[in-house]
Amino acid sequence: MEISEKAYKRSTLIKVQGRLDMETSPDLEKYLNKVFKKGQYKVVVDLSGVDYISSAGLRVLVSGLKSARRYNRGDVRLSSLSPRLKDAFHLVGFHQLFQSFDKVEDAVGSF
Amino acid sequence: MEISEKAYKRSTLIKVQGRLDMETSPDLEKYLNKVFKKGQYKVVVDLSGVDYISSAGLRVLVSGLKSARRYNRGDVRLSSLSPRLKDAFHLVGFHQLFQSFDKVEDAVGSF
Amino acid sequence: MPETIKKGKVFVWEGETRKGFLTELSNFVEEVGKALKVKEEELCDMQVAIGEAAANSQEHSYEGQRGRLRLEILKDKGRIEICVTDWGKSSPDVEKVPEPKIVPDLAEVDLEGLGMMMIRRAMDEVEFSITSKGGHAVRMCKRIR
Amino acid sequence: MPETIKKGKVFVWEGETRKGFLTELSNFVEEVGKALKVKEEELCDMQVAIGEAAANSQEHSYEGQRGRLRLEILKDKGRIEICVTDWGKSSPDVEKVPEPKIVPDLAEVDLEGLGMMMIRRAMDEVEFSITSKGGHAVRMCKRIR
Ligand SMILES: Nc1ncnc2c1ncn2[C@@H]1O[C@H](COP(=O)(O)OP(=O)(O)O)[C@@H](O)[C@H]1O
Ligand SMILES: Nc1ncnc2c1ncn2[C@@H]1O[C@H](COP(=O)(O)OP(=O)(O)O)[C@@H](O)[C@H]1O
Repeated sequence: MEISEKAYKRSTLIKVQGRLDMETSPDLEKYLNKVFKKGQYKVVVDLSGVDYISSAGLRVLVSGLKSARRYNRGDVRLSSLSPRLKDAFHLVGFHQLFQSFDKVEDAVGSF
Repeated sequence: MEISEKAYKRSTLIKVQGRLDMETSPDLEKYLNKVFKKGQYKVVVDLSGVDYISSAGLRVLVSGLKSARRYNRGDVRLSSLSPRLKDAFHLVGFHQLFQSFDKVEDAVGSF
Repeated sequence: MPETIKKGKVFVWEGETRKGFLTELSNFVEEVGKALKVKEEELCDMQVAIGEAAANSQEHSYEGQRGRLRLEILKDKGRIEICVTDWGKSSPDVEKVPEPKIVPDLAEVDLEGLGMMMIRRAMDEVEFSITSKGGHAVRMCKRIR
Repeated sequence: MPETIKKGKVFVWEGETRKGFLTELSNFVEEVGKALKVKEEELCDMQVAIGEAAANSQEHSYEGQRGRLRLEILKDKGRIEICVTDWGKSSPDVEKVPEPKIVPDLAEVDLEGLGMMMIRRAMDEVEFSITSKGGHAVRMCKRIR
Protein backbone atom coordinates (compact mmCIF):
# COMPACT_ATOMS: atom_id res chain seq x y z
CA MET A 1 0.00 0.00 0.00
CA GLU A 2 1.18 3.49 -0.81
CA ILE A 3 0.07 6.69 0.82
CA SER A 4 0.68 10.17 -0.52
CA GLU A 5 -0.39 13.56 0.71
CA LYS A 6 -1.28 16.90 -0.77
CA ALA A 7 -1.93 20.09 1.17
CA TYR A 8 -4.82 22.32 0.25
CA LYS A 9 -5.72 25.67 1.75
CA ARG A 10 -8.45 24.31 3.97
CA SER A 11 -7.80 20.57 4.01
CA THR A 12 -5.32 17.77 3.57
CA LEU A 13 -5.77 15.20 0.83
CA ILE A 14 -4.50 11.69 1.49
CA LYS A 15 -4.38 9.29 -1.43
CA VAL A 16 -4.27 5.59 -0.66
CA GLN A 17 -3.16 3.07 -3.25
CA GLY A 18 -3.59 -0.69 -2.78
CA ARG A 19 -5.54 -2.97 -0.46
CA LEU A 20 -6.74 -1.78 2.94
CA ASP A 21 -6.62 -5.01 4.92
CA MET A 22 -5.37 -6.26 8.28
CA GLU A 23 -1.78 -6.04 7.06
CA THR A 24 -1.83 -2.58 5.56
CA SER A 25 -4.40 -0.71 7.69
CA PRO A 26 -1.98 -0.01 10.57
CA ASP A 27 0.08 2.08 8.14
CA LEU A 28 -2.90 4.24 7.27
CA GLU A 29 -3.68 4.58 10.97
CA LYS A 30 -0.16 5.84 11.69
CA TYR A 31 -0.35 8.20 8.73
CA LEU A 32 -3.67 9.71 9.83
CA ASN A 33 -2.39 10.17 13.38
CA LYS A 34 0.69 11.94 12.03
CA VAL A 35 -1.53 14.34 10.05
CA PHE A 36 -3.75 14.97 13.09
CA LYS A 37 -0.66 15.62 15.25
CA LYS A 38 0.22 18.48 12.91
CA GLY A 39 -3.15 20.01 13.76
CA GLN A 40 -4.70 19.11 10.44
CA TYR A 41 -8.12 17.67 11.17
CA LYS A 42 -9.83 18.43 7.86
CA VAL A 43 -8.91 15.42 5.83
CA VAL A 44 -10.05 13.93 2.54
CA VAL A 45 -9.13 10.31 1.87
CA ASP A 46 -9.03 9.57 -1.86
CA LEU A 47 -9.89 5.88 -2.20
CA SER A 48 -9.85 5.68 -5.99
CA GLY A 49 -6.81 3.40 -5.84
CA VAL A 50 -8.31 1.00 -3.30
CA ASP A 51 -10.31 -1.97 -4.55
CA TYR A 52 -10.58 -3.91 -1.30
CA ILE A 53 -11.27 -2.82 2.25
CA SER A 54 -11.61 -5.20 5.18
CA SER A 55 -13.08 -4.66 8.63
CA ALA A 56 -9.61 -3.57 9.74
CA GLY A 57 -9.57 -0.81 7.11
CA LEU A 58 -13.07 0.32 8.00
CA ARG A 59 -12.09 0.47 11.68
CA VAL A 60 -9.13 2.73 10.93
CA LEU A 61 -11.31 5.11 8.93
CA VAL A 62 -13.94 5.26 11.68
CA SER A 63 -11.37 5.86 14.37
CA GLY A 64 -9.90 8.63 12.21
CA LEU A 65 -13.39 10.07 11.86
CA LYS A 66 -13.84 10.09 15.63
CA SER A 67 -10.52 11.87 16.20
CA ALA A 68 -11.16 14.42 13.48
CA ARG A 69 -14.67 15.30 14.61
CA ARG A 70 -13.78 15.63 18.29
CA TYR A 71 -14.35 19.20 19.55
CA ASN A 72 -15.87 19.91 16.13
CA ARG A 73 -12.39 20.54 14.82
CA GLY A 74 -12.64 18.71 11.53
CA ASP A 75 -13.84 15.71 9.57
CA VAL A 76 -12.64 12.77 7.51
CA ARG A 77 -14.39 12.83 4.13
CA LEU A 78 -14.03 10.24 1.43
CA SER A 79 -13.75 10.49 -2.30
CA SER A 80 -13.83 8.34 -5.42
CA LEU A 81 -15.05 5.03 -4.01
CA SER A 82 -15.16 2.25 -6.59
CA PRO A 83 -18.37 0.19 -6.85
CA ARG A 84 -16.72 -2.56 -4.79
CA LEU A 85 -15.82 -0.18 -2.01
CA LYS A 86 -19.29 1.32 -2.06
CA ASP A 87 -20.67 -2.19 -1.63
CA ALA A 88 -18.43 -2.79 1.38
CA PHE A 89 -19.50 0.49 3.03
CA HIS A 90 -23.17 -0.23 2.37
CA LEU A 91 -22.87 -3.78 3.68
CA VAL A 92 -22.24 -2.40 7.16
CA GLY A 93 -24.08 0.91 6.86
CA PHE A 94 -20.90 3.01 7.06
CA HIS A 95 -21.93 5.12 4.07
CA GLN A 96 -24.11 6.84 6.67
CA LEU A 97 -21.18 7.78 8.85
CA PHE A 98 -19.04 9.43 6.18
CA GLN A 99 -19.55 12.28 3.80
CA SER A 100 -18.48 10.87 0.48
CA PHE A 101 -17.90 12.49 -2.91
CA ASP A 102 -17.46 11.15 -6.43
CA LYS A 103 -14.83 13.74 -7.29
CA VAL A 104 -11.74 14.68 -5.29
CA GLU A 105 -12.27 18.36 -6.12
CA ASP A 106 -15.74 18.29 -4.60
CA ALA A 107 -14.46 16.56 -1.46
CA VAL A 108 -11.60 19.01 -1.02
CA GLY A 109 -13.90 21.93 -1.80
CA SER A 110 -16.47 20.80 0.76
CA PHE A 111 -14.43 22.14 3.70
CA MET B 1 -54.45 3.51 -2.71
CA GLU B 2 -55.65 -0.06 -2.35
CA ILE B 3 -54.69 -2.47 0.39
CA SER B 4 -55.27 -6.20 0.32
CA GLU B 5 -54.35 -8.96 2.74
CA LYS B 6 -53.43 -12.61 2.57
CA ALA B 7 -52.96 -14.90 5.56
CA TYR B 8 -50.03 -17.28 5.70
CA LYS B 9 -49.30 -19.88 8.33
CA ARG B 10 -46.72 -17.78 10.12
CA SER B 11 -47.29 -14.28 8.79
CA THR B 12 -49.69 -11.82 7.22
CA LEU B 13 -49.00 -10.38 3.79
CA ILE B 14 -50.26 -6.87 3.09
CA LYS B 15 -50.14 -5.66 -0.47
CA VAL B 16 -50.24 -1.92 -1.08
CA GLN B 17 -51.12 -0.47 -4.46
CA GLY B 18 -50.67 3.21 -5.28
CA ARG B 19 -48.84 6.18 -3.78
CA LEU B 20 -47.90 6.27 -0.11
CA ASP B 21 -48.11 9.99 0.60
CA MET B 22 -49.57 12.33 3.22
CA GLU B 23 -53.07 11.69 1.89
CA THR B 24 -52.97 7.90 1.71
CA SER B 25 -50.60 6.92 4.53
CA PRO B 26 -53.21 7.24 7.30
CA ASP B 27 -55.16 4.42 5.60
CA LEU B 28 -52.14 2.12 5.78
CA GLU B 29 -51.62 3.09 9.41
CA LYS B 30 -55.22 2.13 10.26
CA TYR B 31 -54.85 -1.11 8.34
CA LEU B 32 -51.65 -2.10 10.13
CA ASN B 33 -53.19 -1.31 13.51
CA LYS B 34 -56.19 -3.50 12.65
CA VAL B 35 -53.87 -6.39 11.81
CA PHE B 36 -51.88 -5.90 15.04
CA LYS B 37 -55.13 -5.78 17.07
CA LYS B 38 -55.89 -9.29 15.82
CA GLY B 39 -52.61 -10.41 17.39
CA GLN B 40 -50.81 -10.69 14.07
CA TYR B 41 -47.41 -9.07 14.49
CA LYS B 42 -45.51 -10.89 11.79
CA VAL B 43 -46.23 -8.81 8.76
CA VAL B 44 -44.83 -8.55 5.26
CA VAL B 45 -45.64 -5.40 3.29
CA ASP B 46 -45.48 -6.02 -0.46
CA LEU B 47 -44.53 -2.68 -2.00
CA SER B 48 -44.31 -3.81 -5.64
CA GLY B 49 -47.33 -1.66 -6.50
CA VAL B 50 -45.96 1.49 -4.86
CA ASP B 51 -43.84 3.86 -6.92
CA TYR B 52 -43.75 6.82 -4.55
CA ILE B 53 -43.32 7.06 -0.81
CA SER B 54 -43.15 10.32 1.12
CA SER B 55 -41.92 11.02 4.64
CA ALA B 56 -45.49 10.37 5.82
CA GLY B 57 -45.40 6.86 4.32
CA LEU B 58 -41.98 6.15 5.80
CA ARG B 59 -43.20 7.28 9.22
CA VAL B 60 -46.15 4.89 9.10
CA LEU B 61 -43.87 1.97 8.22
CA VAL B 62 -41.45 2.81 11.04
CA SER B 63 -44.23 3.18 13.56
CA GLY B 64 -45.57 -0.20 12.41
CA LEU B 65 -42.09 -1.62 12.85
CA LYS B 66 -41.91 -0.32 16.40
CA SER B 67 -45.28 -1.82 17.33
CA ALA B 68 -44.50 -5.16 15.72
CA ARG B 69 -41.09 -5.56 17.34
CA ARG B 70 -42.24 -4.58 20.83
CA TYR B 71 -41.84 -7.48 23.31
CA ASN B 72 -40.11 -9.33 20.47
CA ARG B 73 -43.48 -10.42 19.21
CA GLY B 74 -42.98 -9.84 15.50
CA ASP B 75 -41.59 -7.71 12.71
CA VAL B 76 -42.58 -5.69 9.67
CA ARG B 77 -40.59 -6.90 6.67
CA LEU B 78 -40.72 -5.43 3.20
CA SER B 79 -40.75 -6.98 -0.21
CA SER B 80 -40.41 -6.06 -3.87
CA LEU B 81 -39.24 -2.46 -3.63
CA SER B 82 -38.92 -0.74 -6.99
CA PRO B 83 -35.66 1.12 -7.73
CA ARG B 84 -37.40 4.40 -6.88
CA LEU B 85 -38.54 3.12 -3.53
CA LYS B 86 -35.10 1.73 -2.80
CA ASP B 87 -33.68 5.20 -3.52
CA ALA B 88 -36.11 6.79 -1.09
CA PHE B 89 -35.23 4.31 1.67
CA HIS B 90 -31.51 4.78 1.07
CA LEU B 91 -31.83 8.57 1.03
CA VAL B 92 -32.74 8.50 4.71
CA GLY B 93 -30.94 5.30 5.71
CA PHE B 94 -34.15 3.39 6.42
CA HIS B 95 -32.97 0.35 4.45
CA GLN B 96 -31.00 -0.32 7.63
CA LEU B 97 -34.08 -0.47 9.80
CA PHE B 98 -36.05 -2.96 7.73
CA GLN B 99 -35.41 -6.47 6.54
CA SER B 100 -36.22 -6.33 2.87
CA PHE B 101 -36.60 -9.03 0.22
CA ASP B 102 -36.80 -9.02 -3.56
CA LYS B 103 -39.38 -11.78 -3.65
CA VAL B 104 -42.62 -11.98 -1.67
CA GLU B 105 -42.08 -15.72 -1.11
CA ASP B 106 -38.73 -15.08 0.54
CA ALA B 107 -40.19 -12.37 2.76
CA VAL B 108 -43.12 -14.54 3.83
CA GLY B 109 -40.82 -17.53 4.29
CA SER B 110 -38.42 -15.54 6.47
CA PHE B 111 -40.66 -15.78 9.54
CA MET C 1 -53.99 16.04 -14.92
CA PRO C 2 -53.44 19.65 -16.01
CA GLU C 3 -51.46 20.29 -19.12
CA THR C 4 -47.80 20.99 -18.77
CA ILE C 5 -47.74 24.75 -18.85
CA LYS C 6 -44.58 26.28 -20.20
CA LYS C 7 -43.90 29.99 -19.85
CA GLY C 8 -40.76 30.76 -21.76
CA LYS C 9 -38.23 28.31 -20.37
CA VAL C 10 -40.14 27.77 -17.13
CA PHE C 11 -42.57 24.91 -16.48
CA VAL C 12 -45.33 26.08 -14.15
CA TRP C 13 -48.02 24.25 -12.19
CA GLU C 14 -50.43 26.32 -10.19
CA GLY C 15 -53.38 24.97 -8.27
CA GLU C 16 -55.13 24.36 -4.98
CA THR C 17 -53.91 22.05 -2.23
CA ARG C 18 -57.11 20.03 -2.52
CA LYS C 19 -57.59 16.25 -2.34
CA GLY C 20 -55.44 14.56 -4.98
CA PHE C 21 -53.18 17.55 -5.62
CA LEU C 22 -50.05 15.64 -4.66
CA THR C 23 -50.77 13.06 -7.35
CA GLU C 24 -51.45 15.78 -9.91
CA LEU C 25 -48.24 17.53 -8.98
CA SER C 26 -46.31 14.30 -9.22
CA ASN C 27 -47.66 13.54 -12.69
CA PHE C 28 -46.71 17.06 -13.74
CA VAL C 29 -43.15 16.59 -12.46
CA GLU C 30 -42.93 13.28 -14.32
CA GLU C 31 -43.92 14.99 -17.59
CA VAL C 32 -41.51 17.86 -17.06
CA GLY C 33 -38.72 15.46 -16.18
CA LYS C 34 -39.28 13.59 -19.42
CA ALA C 35 -39.44 16.80 -21.43
CA LEU C 36 -36.16 17.92 -19.88
CA LYS C 37 -34.63 14.47 -20.34
CA VAL C 38 -33.38 14.19 -16.76
CA LYS C 39 -32.09 10.83 -15.60
CA GLU C 40 -34.34 8.42 -13.70
CA GLU C 41 -32.53 8.93 -10.34
CA GLU C 42 -32.62 12.69 -10.74
CA LEU C 43 -36.32 12.60 -11.53
CA CYS C 44 -36.82 10.46 -8.45
CA ASP C 45 -35.02 13.07 -6.29
CA MET C 46 -37.11 15.84 -7.84
CA GLN C 47 -40.29 13.93 -6.99
CA VAL C 48 -39.14 13.45 -3.41
CA ALA C 49 -38.16 17.08 -2.78
CA ILE C 50 -41.17 18.61 -4.52
CA GLY C 51 -43.57 16.19 -2.84
CA GLU C 52 -42.21 17.01 0.61
CA ALA C 53 -42.19 20.77 0.01
CA ALA C 54 -45.78 20.72 -1.28
CA ALA C 55 -46.96 18.53 1.60
CA ASN C 56 -45.39 20.99 4.05
CA SER C 57 -47.20 23.89 2.39
CA GLN C 58 -50.54 22.21 2.89
CA GLU C 59 -49.85 20.78 6.33
CA HIS C 60 -48.05 23.73 7.90
CA SER C 61 -48.57 26.89 5.84
CA TYR C 62 -52.27 26.20 5.27
CA GLU C 63 -52.73 24.07 8.41
CA GLY C 64 -54.39 21.29 6.45
CA GLN C 65 -56.77 23.62 4.63
CA ARG C 66 -56.97 24.48 0.94
CA GLY C 67 -54.66 27.12 -0.39
CA ARG C 68 -52.84 28.18 -3.51
CA LEU C 69 -49.58 26.54 -4.51
CA ARG C 70 -47.18 27.27 -7.33
CA LEU C 71 -44.43 25.06 -8.66
CA GLU C 72 -41.87 26.34 -11.13
CA ILE C 73 -39.23 24.20 -12.79
CA LEU C 74 -36.45 25.57 -14.95
CA LYS C 75 -33.50 23.89 -16.57
CA ASP C 76 -30.44 26.05 -16.82
CA LYS C 77 -27.28 24.43 -18.16
CA GLY C 78 -26.48 21.53 -15.86
CA ARG C 79 -28.98 22.55 -13.21
CA ILE C 80 -32.64 22.04 -12.53
CA GLU C 81 -33.99 24.96 -10.54
CA ILE C 82 -37.20 24.42 -8.65
CA CYS C 83 -39.38 26.81 -6.69
CA VAL C 84 -42.41 25.87 -4.59
CA THR C 85 -44.39 28.87 -3.37
CA ASP C 86 -47.39 29.17 -1.07
CA TRP C 87 -49.24 32.15 0.41
CA GLY C 88 -49.98 30.70 3.83
CA LYS C 89 -49.15 31.50 7.43
CA SER C 90 -45.46 32.18 7.58
CA SER C 91 -43.38 30.63 10.33
CA PRO C 92 -39.87 32.03 10.26
CA ASP C 93 -38.16 29.07 11.95
CA VAL C 94 -38.30 26.60 9.06
CA GLU C 95 -34.54 26.66 8.72
CA LYS C 96 -34.02 25.61 12.33
CA VAL C 97 -35.73 22.21 12.08
CA PRO C 98 -33.31 19.62 13.52
CA GLU C 99 -32.19 16.64 11.45
CA PRO C 100 -33.90 13.49 12.66
CA LYS C 101 -31.66 11.19 14.64
CA ILE C 102 -31.38 8.03 12.62
CA VAL C 103 -27.67 7.44 12.70
CA PRO C 104 -26.27 7.16 16.23
CA ASP C 105 -23.63 9.39 17.73
CA LEU C 106 -20.21 8.29 16.62
CA ALA C 107 -19.09 7.81 20.19
CA GLU C 108 -21.69 5.07 20.49
CA VAL C 109 -20.51 3.17 17.45
CA ASP C 110 -19.00 0.00 18.83
CA LEU C 111 -17.11 -1.98 16.24
CA GLU C 112 -16.53 -5.27 18.04
CA GLY C 113 -17.72 -8.07 15.84
CA LEU C 114 -17.53 -6.02 12.64
CA GLY C 115 -15.70 -8.75 10.73
CA MET C 116 -18.26 -11.37 11.71
CA MET C 117 -21.07 -9.08 10.73
CA MET C 118 -19.51 -8.57 7.30
CA ILE C 119 -19.27 -12.32 6.82
CA ARG C 120 -22.90 -12.85 7.79
CA ARG C 121 -24.15 -10.05 5.60
CA ALA C 122 -22.06 -10.96 2.57
CA MET C 123 -23.14 -14.62 2.64
CA ASP C 124 -26.52 -16.34 2.72
CA GLU C 125 -25.52 -19.07 5.18
CA VAL C 126 -22.62 -19.21 7.62
CA GLU C 127 -21.64 -22.00 9.99
CA PHE C 128 -18.70 -21.96 12.37
CA SER C 129 -17.42 -25.26 13.66
CA ILE C 130 -14.55 -26.73 15.62
CA THR C 131 -12.81 -29.43 13.60
CA SER C 132 -11.98 -32.82 15.08
CA LYS C 133 -8.26 -31.97 14.89
CA GLY C 134 -8.74 -28.73 16.82
CA GLY C 135 -8.90 -25.59 14.74
CA HIS C 136 -11.84 -24.03 12.96
CA ALA C 137 -13.88 -24.41 9.85
CA VAL C 138 -16.04 -21.61 8.58
CA ARG C 139 -18.52 -22.94 6.04
CA MET C 140 -20.32 -20.33 4.00
CA CYS C 141 -22.76 -20.36 1.16
CA LYS C 142 -23.80 -17.71 -1.32
CA ARG C 143 -26.75 -18.15 -3.65
CA ILE C 144 -25.91 -16.82 -7.09
CA ARG C 145 -28.12 -15.69 -9.92
CA MET D 1 0.34 -15.96 -7.05
CA PRO D 2 -0.20 -19.73 -6.87
CA GLU D 3 -1.96 -21.43 -9.70
CA THR D 4 -5.64 -22.08 -9.35
CA ILE D 5 -5.73 -25.65 -8.10
CA LYS D 6 -8.82 -27.58 -9.05
CA LYS D 7 -9.52 -30.96 -7.47
CA GLY D 8 -12.56 -32.39 -9.19
CA LYS D 9 -15.15 -29.66 -8.93
CA VAL D 10 -13.48 -28.00 -5.95
CA PHE D 11 -11.08 -25.06 -6.16
CA VAL D 12 -8.50 -25.28 -3.39
CA TRP D 13 -5.95 -22.83 -2.02
CA GLU D 14 -3.70 -24.02 0.75
CA GLY D 15 -0.89 -22.04 2.27
CA GLU D 16 0.65 -20.31 5.24
CA THR D 17 -0.74 -17.21 6.93
CA ARG D 18 2.49 -15.37 6.15
CA LYS D 19 2.96 -11.77 5.05
CA GLY D 20 1.05 -11.11 1.84
CA PHE D 21 -1.18 -14.18 2.13
CA LEU D 22 -4.36 -12.09 2.16
CA THR D 23 -3.44 -10.61 -1.22
CA GLU D 24 -2.61 -14.05 -2.62
CA LEU D 25 -5.89 -15.41 -1.37
CA SER D 26 -7.76 -12.49 -2.84
CA ASN D 27 -6.17 -12.98 -6.25
CA PHE D 28 -7.07 -16.67 -6.06
CA VAL D 29 -10.71 -15.82 -5.28
CA GLU D 30 -10.76 -13.38 -8.20
CA GLU D 31 -9.57 -16.12 -10.57
CA VAL D 32 -12.04 -18.66 -9.25
CA GLY D 33 -14.86 -16.16 -9.45
CA LYS D 34 -14.05 -15.54 -13.10
CA ALA D 35 -13.78 -19.26 -13.84
CA LEU D 36 -17.19 -19.80 -12.23
CA LYS D 37 -18.63 -16.75 -13.98
CA VAL D 38 -20.13 -15.25 -10.82
CA LYS D 39 -21.47 -11.71 -11.00
CA GLU D 40 -19.34 -8.77 -9.91
CA GLU D 41 -21.38 -8.09 -6.73
CA GLU D 42 -21.29 -11.74 -5.77
CA LEU D 43 -17.54 -11.87 -6.27
CA CYS D 44 -17.24 -8.78 -4.11
CA ASP D 45 -19.22 -10.49 -1.32
CA MET D 46 -17.05 -13.60 -1.64
CA GLN D 47 -13.91 -11.47 -1.30
CA VAL D 48 -15.31 -9.78 1.79
CA ALA D 49 -16.36 -12.98 3.59
CA ILE D 50 -13.25 -14.98 2.71
CA GLY D 51 -10.96 -12.07 3.59
CA GLU D 52 -12.57 -11.66 7.00
CA ALA D 53 -12.56 -15.40 7.76
CA ALA D 54 -8.89 -15.73 6.78
CA ALA D 55 -7.91 -12.66 8.79
CA ASN D 56 -9.68 -14.14 11.83
CA SER D 57 -7.78 -17.40 11.42
CA GLN D 58 -4.48 -15.60 11.54
CA GLU D 59 -5.39 -13.07 14.20
CA HIS D 60 -7.31 -15.31 16.57
CA SER D 61 -6.67 -19.00 15.80
CA TYR D 62 -2.93 -18.50 15.26
CA GLU D 63 -2.68 -15.40 17.49
CA GLY D 64 -0.88 -13.44 14.78
CA GLN D 65 1.63 -16.22 14.07
CA ARG D 66 2.07 -18.31 10.95
CA GLY D 67 -0.18 -21.30 10.47
CA ARG D 68 -1.77 -23.40 7.79
CA LEU D 69 -4.94 -22.26 6.07
CA ARG D 70 -7.14 -23.99 3.51
CA LEU D 71 -9.78 -22.40 1.34
CA GLU D 72 -12.17 -24.52 -0.72
CA ILE D 73 -14.67 -23.15 -3.20
CA LEU D 74 -17.29 -25.23 -4.94
CA LYS D 75 -20.13 -24.27 -7.24
CA ASP D 76 -23.18 -26.44 -6.92
CA LYS D 77 -26.22 -25.46 -8.98
CA GLY D 78 -27.17 -21.95 -7.89
CA ARG D 79 -24.86 -21.89 -4.87
CA ILE D 80 -21.25 -21.12 -4.17
CA GLU D 81 -20.06 -23.15 -1.19
CA ILE D 82 -16.98 -21.92 0.62
CA CYS D 83 -14.97 -23.45 3.43
CA VAL D 84 -12.09 -21.77 5.27
CA THR D 85 -10.22 -24.14 7.60
CA ASP D 86 -7.40 -23.57 10.06
CA TRP D 87 -5.69 -25.80 12.60
CA GLY D 88 -5.16 -23.23 15.33
CA LYS D 89 -6.25 -22.77 18.91
CA SER D 90 -9.97 -23.39 19.01
CA SER D 91 -12.24 -21.02 20.88
CA PRO D 92 -15.73 -22.40 21.07
CA ASP D 93 -17.54 -19.08 21.52
CA VAL D 94 -17.15 -17.77 17.98
CA GLU D 95 -20.89 -17.97 17.40
CA LYS D 96 -21.67 -15.74 20.36
CA VAL D 97 -19.91 -12.63 19.06
CA PRO D 98 -22.38 -9.73 19.33
CA GLU D 99 -23.36 -7.67 16.28
CA PRO D 100 -21.72 -4.27 16.44
CA LYS D 101 -24.07 -1.47 17.29
CA ILE D 102 -24.16 0.75 14.26
CA VAL D 103 -27.85 1.27 13.81
CA PRO D 104 -29.54 2.76 16.88
CA ASP D 105 -32.33 1.16 18.84
CA LEU D 106 -35.64 1.78 17.15
CA ALA D 107 -37.01 3.48 20.23
CA GLU D 108 -34.38 6.16 19.74
CA VAL D 109 -35.30 6.86 16.16
CA ASP D 110 -36.84 10.30 16.20
CA LEU D 111 -38.50 11.23 12.96
CA GLU D 112 -39.12 14.94 13.45
CA GLY D 113 -37.74 16.81 10.48
CA LEU D 114 -37.74 13.76 8.20
CA GLY D 115 -39.41 15.62 5.34
CA MET D 116 -36.86 18.44 5.52
CA MET D 117 -34.02 15.96 5.60
CA MET D 118 -35.35 14.29 2.47
CA ILE D 119 -35.50 17.63 0.68
CA ARG D 120 -31.93 18.50 1.68
CA ARG D 121 -30.57 15.10 0.69
CA ALA D 122 -32.45 14.89 -2.62
CA MET D 123 -31.31 18.35 -3.74
CA ASP D 124 -27.91 20.02 -4.05
CA GLU D 125 -29.03 23.42 -2.78
CA VAL D 126 -32.09 24.40 -0.76
CA GLU D 127 -33.19 27.81 0.40
CA PHE D 128 -36.28 28.58 2.45
CA SER D 129 -37.61 32.11 2.42
CA ILE D 130 -40.58 34.15 3.53
CA THR D 131 -42.13 35.96 0.59
CA SER D 132 -43.00 39.65 0.77
CA LYS D 133 -46.72 38.76 0.63
CA GLY D 134 -46.42 36.36 3.60
CA GLY D 135 -46.18 32.72 2.72
CA HIS D 136 -43.14 30.66 1.80
CA ALA D 137 -40.90 29.95 -1.10
CA VAL D 138 -38.69 26.90 -1.15
CA ARG D 139 -36.01 27.30 -3.81
CA MET D 140 -34.11 24.15 -4.67
CA CYS D 141 -31.49 23.21 -7.17
CA LYS D 142 -30.35 19.86 -8.50
CA ARG D 143 -27.23 19.47 -10.62
CA ILE D 144 -27.85 17.03 -13.42
CA ARG D 145 -25.50 14.97 -15.51
N1 LIG E 1 -10.88 -17.99 14.05
C1 LIG E 1 -11.21 -17.54 15.26
N2 LIG E 1 -10.72 -18.10 16.36
C2 LIG E 1 -11.04 -17.66 17.58
N3 LIG E 1 -11.85 -16.62 17.81
C3 LIG E 1 -12.35 -15.98 16.77
C4 LIG E 1 -12.07 -16.41 15.43
N4 LIG E 1 -12.73 -15.59 14.62
C5 LIG E 1 -13.38 -14.69 15.39
N5 LIG E 1 -13.17 -14.93 16.69
C6 LIG E 1 -13.74 -14.17 17.82
O1 LIG E 1 -14.77 -13.32 17.32
C7 LIG E 1 -14.52 -11.95 17.67
C8 LIG E 1 -15.05 -11.01 16.61
O2 LIG E 1 -14.36 -11.21 15.41
P1 LIG E 1 -14.40 -10.07 14.31
O3 LIG E 1 -15.81 -9.68 14.09
O4 LIG E 1 -13.68 -10.55 13.12
O5 LIG E 1 -13.67 -8.86 14.97
P2 LIG E 1 -12.16 -8.75 15.47
O6 LIG E 1 -11.46 -9.95 14.95
O7 LIG E 1 -11.66 -7.51 14.87
O8 LIG E 1 -12.26 -8.67 16.96
C9 LIG E 1 -13.02 -11.88 17.87
O9 LIG E 1 -12.66 -10.83 18.74
C10 LIG E 1 -12.71 -13.27 18.47
O10 LIG E 1 -12.94 -13.26 19.85
N1 LIG F 1 -44.26 25.43 4.86
C1 LIG F 1 -44.01 25.42 6.21
N2 LIG F 1 -44.57 26.35 7.00
C2 LIG F 1 -44.34 26.35 8.32
N3 LIG F 1 -43.58 25.46 8.95
C3 LIG F 1 -43.01 24.51 8.23
C4 LIG F 1 -43.19 24.44 6.82
N4 LIG F 1 -42.49 23.37 6.37
C5 LIG F 1 -41.91 22.81 7.45
N5 LIG F 1 -42.21 23.48 8.57
C6 LIG F 1 -41.75 23.16 9.94
O1 LIG F 1 -40.70 22.20 9.85
C7 LIG F 1 -41.00 21.05 10.62
C8 LIG F 1 -40.42 19.79 9.99
O2 LIG F 1 -40.97 19.55 8.73
P1 LIG F 1 -40.90 18.10 8.12
O3 LIG F 1 -39.49 17.68 8.15
O4 LIG F 1 -41.54 18.12 6.79
O5 LIG F 1 -41.69 17.18 9.12
P2 LIG F 1 -43.24 17.26 9.52
O6 LIG F 1 -43.90 18.17 8.55
O7 LIG F 1 -43.71 15.87 9.34
O8 LIG F 1 -43.23 17.71 10.94
C9 LIG F 1 -42.50 21.04 10.72
O9 LIG F 1 -42.94 20.34 11.86
C10 LIG F 1 -42.82 22.52 10.77
O10 LIG F 1 -42.69 23.00 12.09
